[in-house]
Amino acid sequence: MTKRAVYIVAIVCGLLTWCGARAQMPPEEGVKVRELPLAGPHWVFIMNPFSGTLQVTSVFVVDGDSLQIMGQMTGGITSAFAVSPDRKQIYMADTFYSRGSRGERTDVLTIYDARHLAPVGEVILPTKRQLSIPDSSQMAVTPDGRFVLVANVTPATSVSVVDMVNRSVAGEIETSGCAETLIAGARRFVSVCSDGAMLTTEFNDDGKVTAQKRTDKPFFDIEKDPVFGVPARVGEDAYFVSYHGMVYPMNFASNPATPGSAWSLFSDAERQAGWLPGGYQPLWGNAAKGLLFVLMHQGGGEWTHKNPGTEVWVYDLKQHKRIDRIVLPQAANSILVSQDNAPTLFALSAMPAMMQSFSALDGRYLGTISGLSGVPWEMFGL
Amino acid sequence: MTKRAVYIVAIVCGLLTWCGARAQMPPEEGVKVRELPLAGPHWVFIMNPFSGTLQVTSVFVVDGDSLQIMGQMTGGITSAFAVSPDRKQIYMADTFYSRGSRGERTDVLTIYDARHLAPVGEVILPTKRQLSIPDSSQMAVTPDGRFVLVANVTPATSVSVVDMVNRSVAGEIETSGCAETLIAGARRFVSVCSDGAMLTTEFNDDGKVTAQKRTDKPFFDIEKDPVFGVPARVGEDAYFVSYHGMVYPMNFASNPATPGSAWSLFSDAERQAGWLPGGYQPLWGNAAKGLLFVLMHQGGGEWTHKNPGTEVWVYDLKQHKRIDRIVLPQAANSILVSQDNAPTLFALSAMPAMMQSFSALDGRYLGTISGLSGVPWEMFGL
Amino acid sequence: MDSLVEQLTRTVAQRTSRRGFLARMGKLMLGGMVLPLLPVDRVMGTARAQMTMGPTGTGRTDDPSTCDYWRYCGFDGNLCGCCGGSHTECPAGTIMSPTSWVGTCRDPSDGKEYIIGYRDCCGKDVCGRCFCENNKGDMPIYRTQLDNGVIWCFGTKPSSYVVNCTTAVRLGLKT
Amino acid sequence: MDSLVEQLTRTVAQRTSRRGFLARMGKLMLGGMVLPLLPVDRVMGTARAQMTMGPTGTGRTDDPSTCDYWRYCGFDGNLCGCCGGSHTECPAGTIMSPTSWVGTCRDPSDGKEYIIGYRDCCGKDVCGRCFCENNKGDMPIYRTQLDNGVIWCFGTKPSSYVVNCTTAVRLGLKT
Repeated sequence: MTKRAVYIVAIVCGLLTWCGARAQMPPEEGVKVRELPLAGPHWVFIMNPFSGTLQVTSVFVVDGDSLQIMGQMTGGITSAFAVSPDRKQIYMADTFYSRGSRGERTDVLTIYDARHLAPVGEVILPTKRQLSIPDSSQMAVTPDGRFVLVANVTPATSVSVVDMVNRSVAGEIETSGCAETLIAGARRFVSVCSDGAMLTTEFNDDGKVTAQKRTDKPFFDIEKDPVFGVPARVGEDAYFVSYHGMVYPMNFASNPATPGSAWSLFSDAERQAGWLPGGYQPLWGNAAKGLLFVLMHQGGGEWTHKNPGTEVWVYDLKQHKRIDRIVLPQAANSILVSQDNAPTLFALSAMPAMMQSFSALDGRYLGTISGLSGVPWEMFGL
Repeated sequence: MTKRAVYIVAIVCGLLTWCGARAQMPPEEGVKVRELPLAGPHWVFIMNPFSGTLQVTSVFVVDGDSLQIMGQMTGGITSAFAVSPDRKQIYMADTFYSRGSRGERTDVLTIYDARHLAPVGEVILPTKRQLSIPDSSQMAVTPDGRFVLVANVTPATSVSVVDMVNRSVAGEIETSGCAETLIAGARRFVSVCSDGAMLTTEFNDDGKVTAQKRTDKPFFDIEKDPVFGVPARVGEDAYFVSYHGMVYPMNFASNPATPGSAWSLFSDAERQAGWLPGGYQPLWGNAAKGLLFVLMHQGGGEWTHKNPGTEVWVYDLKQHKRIDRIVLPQAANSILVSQDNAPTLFALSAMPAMMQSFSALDGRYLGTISGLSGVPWEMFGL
Repeated sequence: MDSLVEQLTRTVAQRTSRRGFLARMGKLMLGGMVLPLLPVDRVMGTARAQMTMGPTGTGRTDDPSTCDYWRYCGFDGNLCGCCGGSHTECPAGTIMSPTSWVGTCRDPSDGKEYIIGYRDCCGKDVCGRCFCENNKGDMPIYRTQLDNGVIWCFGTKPSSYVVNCTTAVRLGLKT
Repeated sequence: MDSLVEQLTRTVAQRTSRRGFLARMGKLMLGGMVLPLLPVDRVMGTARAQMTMGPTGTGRTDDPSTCDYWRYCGFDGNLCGCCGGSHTECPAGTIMSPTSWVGTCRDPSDGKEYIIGYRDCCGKDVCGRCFCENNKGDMPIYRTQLDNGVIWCFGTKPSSYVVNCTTAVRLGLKT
């Protein structure tokens, strides 16, 4: 044997030690990469857009039943997030710079295989993406999965229409004076306008506008009592909630959208006791049961609309009536409710970084996943 | 005035409010970008390579006298760091991926103007940079400022020689079996080898090796008592310290380097009391006074070489004698001593993230900067 | 886009005639730029609404190193004073944004309401020190110019939408 | 580089003749690859040195969910078991590194010393959960294969040097 042959390559030295020890050793272990089951109804995607850096958005995939981490996705600056209707793909719209915090900007829609959480494709986007605290108004998928809509703010507002069959940007739709891309039908999305009106846009498979109509008047009073940006969705109805606790239902089935009758979340006594809705993601609906969940805090007065909440109040949307108050063991910044018939309520806290789980129908505390790293901000569901 | 003209652009609405209020307003304030004075001898660069992300290395520039943040630099994956001899430029060797955590890799030497902390140029590097916990063995500048040496580990080891006049990579020098780029002269650098020997490489202005010599035997016993990777530098002498507290002086003026007599940091009693050197950056020298500073902890035994230290022991390098023990109010992970005649000792703690300051000569506590964000790991000085 | 923003800023700074400025704006818009537009009275009305909505529990001190400094009533970010700048200065090497979201805060020293511009210093990753989140006047994205959750680096040159820290400059008296 | 590493790994897994494997290695190296080379006895000697250096205060339990699990005696990183994998599985969508730094840890159940490979799962940013730093056998960069501060994603395919979490697989009995 040559001198060279008695040398080994350091990077496999462990394996070579194995060579020497082979006679007396147990089988060598390998490492494999996990594959996930199809996402269950209680899976939740926890987003950390601001965890020690503005350049990276991390998403934890959590099984809300076992309260275990299933995996993670890594995006760029304040990513947008959505799951395909068939749950087979996950989309993140990301912004990257060639030198991390500077250089050339690339906006890109990344397509993940949901079973592997691995990128399987991408579509380059116009470098116009809305870069702000992420929420579910920033990206949406049409019910047939054909198009992904990505909100742009430059600060002029528009929507990039991404054709997922051709994997290309089909078009860009202007929504001047209005923002958000709330999916409202096969080829229809809704935006909220700066004067409190609502804009409904219909488009075709070429990514071109076919109809765009505004409500003839505001559906809430933007001067006196603005609504949170993201409504609770229950079928074709969307329930906007104002900073002061008024509910403004909007039916998305028509163009323009049709306002329903406003009602208040609070009795006079509750209002006087200082209860207010608030958080980063303060409301969520459950369509199966027709329920509205609102994160509530007491005290602090005006402009506490992003304060963490200590309770979740549950409303019957037909009766406009509160049916439960769920006291949270730990104050939370965001809530989400699963869409199945046995819905789970998730309450996410940014600091300490943890997520509590409750039976949404009877308020029973089910458990907590703690030690989420970073500062988790939002949740996305299925 | 047309209807259009009574509308204003939202992005300057603040300024336009100014238009309306002009008659009764105080002067509008502007925002300017600060310019820094030339770096003083007590400036220190605090590096956070692992602050919630592996993709970003943040560097805080701190004035060690006022203990104020002067600014910040943002690098990529485990950046290397060095300051030009004239203090006018700062270099960071960075690694970026086109999609943040994946995609195409770019290694680049970024040149910052030290007065503005802004990038003024860059040199693309071979995508071979050493990616590991940063320290001062990974990048060095020749005394005349002409060349920057960047350590490569693929895991094969080599050094990229960057010509700062031509702003290009002049060459790549192999250091097979040896790592580190410790500058040792005008065109000379030193590496430590995997068998405990030392390799000295001389090169020319074309970035080519002119001489490369290895010590004929190890200068420490790698099996029984390995040395920390980065020595304390005092002029042409380098003082390596072993995990067990032996000092191995090496003179870099010759090729190969010349070993001095080893000596112990500890008396038998101290050794029995369980004192050991340790930390992420556990030793530093001061050439002006011929002193060696070592971060010490007590207890824990073998393989505690990265444990935080509770004291800094100060040695006279001529007499091989300890002359001071500085008890740290807060345990620290890394130390650095300035190179002037009135040197300051800095002690950096990763958690809580803070840096303490002491008079290096009499051990007097001078102050702390706390609330450093992230997990600060290393310091670089001038 | 960048040059438009800069031009607008310079124009505003140079003009003494409001009417002339607005006419110029109209011309720029006719030039094909699409920007979210609001009538002047809407902006002013919103500012009024903020004012009448009462105290927020913040914004009552005169110390710019604390989250309670009066100018920070609508602040969301890291104080530049903790990051190598000040409440009116960006740290060295950052890129000052020519744009900002705005708030209306009461100066305790004279009891008057001022329009405050929260101008981000961009181009370096988040400083992470002295994070403050007050939300007076904050609105969702549909009222973009009042949304403190937006990365307000529009118009930076060179362009970067990574924020290091945020300033709070006085743009004028609230009318 | 990538294909070499893969080839080596496959080769090791398939060969039963050590001599044959080493001969093949020699051929690969003659093929022009430059890798940091160490004599076998050096690696083994180092492993021996680690063994004689005594207990470290960690590595004494049989619970892979804690930093004290015996295999983690030389661990530095985030436990994959907290990140969607396990101590022998990478989380979904990460890229398993074919290379690793190594340590020598004692299994409390049989009292024997095993060579442990700490294989990083790469391609996603750091998980951040269950960070453990034990340092038995850790050496600086001049002993690369024992340096737990190195990002051990050499040979990943597709290549990425961002680490999500780290596993700890038993490579063999320490001889």
